[in-house]
Amino acid sequence: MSEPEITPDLIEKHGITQEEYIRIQEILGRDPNFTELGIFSVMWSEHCSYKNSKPELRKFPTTGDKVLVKAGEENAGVLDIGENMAVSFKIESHNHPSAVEPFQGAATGVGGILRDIFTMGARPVANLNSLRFGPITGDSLESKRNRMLLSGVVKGIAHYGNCIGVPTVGGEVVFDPSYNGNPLVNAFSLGILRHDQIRRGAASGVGNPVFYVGAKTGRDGLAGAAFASRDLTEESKEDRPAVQVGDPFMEKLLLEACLELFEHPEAVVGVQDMGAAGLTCSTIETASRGGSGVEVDLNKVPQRESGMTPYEIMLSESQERMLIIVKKGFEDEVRSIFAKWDLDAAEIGYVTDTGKTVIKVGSEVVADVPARELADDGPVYHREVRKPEKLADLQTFNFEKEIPKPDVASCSQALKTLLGAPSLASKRWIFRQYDQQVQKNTVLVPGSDAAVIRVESEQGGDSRFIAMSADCNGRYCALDPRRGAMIAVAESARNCTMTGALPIGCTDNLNFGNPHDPEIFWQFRESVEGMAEACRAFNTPVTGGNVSLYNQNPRGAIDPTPVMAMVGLMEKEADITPSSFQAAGETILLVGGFGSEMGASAYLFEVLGIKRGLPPEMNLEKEVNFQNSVRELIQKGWVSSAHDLSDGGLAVALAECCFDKQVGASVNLSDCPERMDIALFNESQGRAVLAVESEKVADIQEHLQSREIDMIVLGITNASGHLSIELGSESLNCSIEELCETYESSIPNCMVK
Amino acid sequence: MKFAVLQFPGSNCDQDFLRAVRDVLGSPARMVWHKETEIDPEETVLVPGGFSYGDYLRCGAIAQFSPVMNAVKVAAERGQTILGVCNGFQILCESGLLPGALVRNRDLHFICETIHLRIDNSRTRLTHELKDGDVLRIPIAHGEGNYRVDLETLQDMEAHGQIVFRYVDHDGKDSDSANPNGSLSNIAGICNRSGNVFGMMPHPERAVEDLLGSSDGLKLLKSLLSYA
Amino acid sequence: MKAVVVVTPKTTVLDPQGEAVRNAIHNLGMECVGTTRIGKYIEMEIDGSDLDKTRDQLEEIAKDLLSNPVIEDYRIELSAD
Amino acid sequence: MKAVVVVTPKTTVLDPQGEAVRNAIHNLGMECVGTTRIGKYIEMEIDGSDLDKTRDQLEEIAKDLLSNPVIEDYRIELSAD
Ligand SMILES: Nc1ncnc2c1ncn2[C@@H]1O[C@H](COP(=O)(O)OP(=O)(O)O)[C@@H](O)[C@H]1O
Ligand SMILES: [Mg+2]
Repeated sequence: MSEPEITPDLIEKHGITQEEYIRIQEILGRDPNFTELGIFSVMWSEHCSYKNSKPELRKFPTTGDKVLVKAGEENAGVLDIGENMAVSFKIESHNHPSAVEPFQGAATGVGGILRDIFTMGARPVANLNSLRFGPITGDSLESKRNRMLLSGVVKGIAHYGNCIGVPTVGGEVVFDPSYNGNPLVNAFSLGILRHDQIRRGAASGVGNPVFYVGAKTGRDGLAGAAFASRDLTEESKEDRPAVQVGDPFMEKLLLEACLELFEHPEAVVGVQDMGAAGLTCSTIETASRGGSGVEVDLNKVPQRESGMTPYEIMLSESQERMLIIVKKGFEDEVRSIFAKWDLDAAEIGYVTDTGKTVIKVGSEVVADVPARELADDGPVYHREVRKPEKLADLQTFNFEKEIPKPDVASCSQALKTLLGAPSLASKRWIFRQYDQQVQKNTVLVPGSDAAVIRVESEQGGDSRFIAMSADCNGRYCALDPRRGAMIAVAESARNCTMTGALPIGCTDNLNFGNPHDPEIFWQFRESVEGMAEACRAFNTPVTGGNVSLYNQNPRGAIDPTPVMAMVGLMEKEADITPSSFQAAGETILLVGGFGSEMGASAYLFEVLGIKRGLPPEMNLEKEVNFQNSVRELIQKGWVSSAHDLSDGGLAVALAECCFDKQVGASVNLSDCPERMDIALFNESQGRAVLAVESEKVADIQEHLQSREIDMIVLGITNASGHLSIELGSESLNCSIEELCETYESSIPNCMVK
Repeated sequence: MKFAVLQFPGSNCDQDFLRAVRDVLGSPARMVWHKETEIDPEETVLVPGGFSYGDYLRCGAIAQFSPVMNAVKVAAERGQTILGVCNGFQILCESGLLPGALVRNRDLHFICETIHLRIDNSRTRLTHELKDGDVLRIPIAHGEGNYRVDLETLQDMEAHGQIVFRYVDHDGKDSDSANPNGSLSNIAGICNRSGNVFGMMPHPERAVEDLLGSSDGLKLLKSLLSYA
Repeated sequence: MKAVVVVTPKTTVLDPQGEAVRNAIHNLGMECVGTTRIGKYIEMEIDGSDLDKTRDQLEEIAKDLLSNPVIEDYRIELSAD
Repeated sequence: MKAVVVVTPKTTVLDPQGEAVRNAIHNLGMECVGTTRIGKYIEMEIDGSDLDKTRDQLEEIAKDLLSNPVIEDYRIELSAD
């Protein structure tokens, strides 16, 4: 077999720098061959090695008394939730594949994150998704393209999740021009397992067989490397798709077969999914974690296409495959379980004690590389940072000076504009396409602050409940990445808190532009530090995450988008609290004060077209105290509904509270010292609207006073069919049906175009 | 009476159905793997939702040839009760046990939401604990639930009380806006001429606990139980 | 041998997908497109050389599996290469 | 005029649907069926008579709307009747 010669050009095309190549020569004690070069290039890519981000990621808190498996140790972290049960969860991006083929890109994103979860031994029970697109309103080519992307991505997520039978219970979607041409698709999955079911991804026990299970290997996902193999097969790049096609049916079989196999812990030594860099990454990581070696024969790898080279097999990113290290003597058990599910289970090699990953074709060695060095001794870069020059100017914005005071009519119009802005409007068009209820544990469906699912005890105890929410305000992060990232943590925790849950841990997806640009790397570092500080304040360790860099379009980088997905725990069913008003005749409270900050707000952006100012202040101590206090009120059984204030401030929150059960509200903001537009739309943090029985108001007041938290009695829910807000001598009065129509029809109206 | 819940590769409501009839209804129940070839004469067969064989080609097209479907046909001929829900409904249509076919939803989207369902024939094994015109709240979750049948067959089905459920608004009217998927005549569920094979798109097994939004589905499952 | 089975929705049956595609084509400015119907194009490589026998077998498969006679028609093309 | 656009998955791209159908055909006893790929068959009625212009327009539509060149190929057949 003739392989291309290793030339400087070939090395460069693999994205390997001069210094990195020298490092490779040191590690091997010789020049790499072509296959080995490919192996190094994927293992040392940003995607696998985090070479640009690692030093920053070390700043995240990762430990805590609930942490059973820490970030970075395995495919996903695991947290204790009591009753001998645990949750494993993680978020992952599929931004670039989704830009090219939205349906398959998003679908395989979901498939990939699901594999991370069941590799841990957990059954996936809930998915979230966090999405960003350019604007979908209007008739420009760009917005048509954005609508196509949104439509394809949602269909892809639905296709995979619905088919495999994991409910998609929530998420977030934001539209902003910075995502034109570079949509973000971040998929989150959460699984549950007993403590004794936790699986590890280590290859240990010399002589133990290595099994390959699942789909056959094809030339999927090789386009990035196609240049290099073109000489080999004379095929054009066209025939080498970068985008893989997902097969959720295959994954469902793989999931069931794996979980059935894991019921026999004595048979399984280690498990590793084949994600990015497939066979390369899985053989090297299992060997590295086990402090062992692995030897495999590529002739035994099930192949979908003929004539694949070792390079192609090792670098293929075919989906729905796993590597399983089996205890010697249990081979037949494994084969029979996979046969039951009509799946390939091929014994492709065995564990050694050489510390090396050795790849053979029959008896010929085609690659021989030290596992631990490849996995752990990759390059690490400390990138240059520089605060963006124009930032100070963007942050300077005096709202009251620059924006003339509006009248009630224009505030009322602004409320409609906000509710009808696709970023704030109802996401029903999206989540209606997701099966939200399969597995029958979804208690709070999309539309509430956080989704809540039930986890039944396997020991006959009471069920527990898990809340989860994914959040990030990219506009805040663009204007102050540190503060914006803190707010992402605070908001996702707040959403969990509103349902009655205690945040216990989180996973993050850091979506940024090109890290070689010092201004971008400054955003990255600021965001990580902000997130880390906030996670410490909430005592929510980061159990894992994902970094996606190089999110750019020709006009520049995306707004920094560090997405935070928070997971919360509730021990009592009675604590589960909806976000919308449940009945007429309840007292409406505003907890946390009137607020006043308008910088970077949705009002500025969606109504006035301005993206400036400083995002609201985030006092972590205050925020944590606020959330703890609201949770205490909920646990005392005093709260009928709780909804936090975020985009669009109080007015939008009140309207949202009215929609679900079509409950009216009459509130009085006359005591607010601020201008009417500020009173209605400011986004000061740490605030919520609660509905409570009127007899409880005094107790609540006392409780909040003792916690030094402001509480304002705003008004009362009613059956008027209207939301009316008194503002001094004037009042704003809107039909709920009309507001709801604006809120519900916004995205559907865009999408029929 | 026992419940037998079929399990095809790609079924994903099989466990949900089992939990509904075994844990909530408290009836004996077992899973039946698609390669099995026997169904007991006293069993009521539940064909669950999901994406059997990935729903490739057409929903239910490949599953109709699973070995267990021969046993289901025998059971149907013996007069045993068979209920297909969602993908189960599609499989029963594909295998010819029920008339008609289910095609892509009118708006081409998968739709998951809780809808209102009217009982249009309360004299069946599945509905005898309810009254004609009763309205239930039950979730749907499907991409291909648009029921199609030729007009002649439809009239025949009407005449024989085979239209068991229709999509309605909350007042019980079968308006076009209450039709989530474009089904002919708002049809949500049917039975065969002998009244022992049922198919419906809504998921009664998902509506068995108030905590999860509705327990109306229980009324249907209880009917099955008390018929036997 | 090579076989192609083309499965198309019956003309009497509503084809929402075809409708949607026609609308999308109109939006792209090609107004002259009328009725649009979307079917399946199933391509198979087949071992053997007995065209007649294969055609008979394919008829069965197309009727039972590849199409649903309630809503679809099918057509078989079989070639020796 | 009548146009048919046939959109098929690229040969190197995984076609899970084709795989599943091939397995089902084998189970029905027709083992001689090999690689099976499933595409879309889009039939359109078209007003007008300018074959060349229509073909150009269809090319655009097929490339931009009816297929994604990253994973699919297409073929256009146009006839005057
Ligand atoms: N992509 C999505 N998938 C599923 N649900 C979504 C998606 N986007 C938004 N939602 C749901 O819509 C509701 C409102 O979302 P959002 O406005 O982001 O809430 P909040 O302001 O409380 O964070 C939430 O329940 C959320 O889960
Ligand atoms: Mg919220």
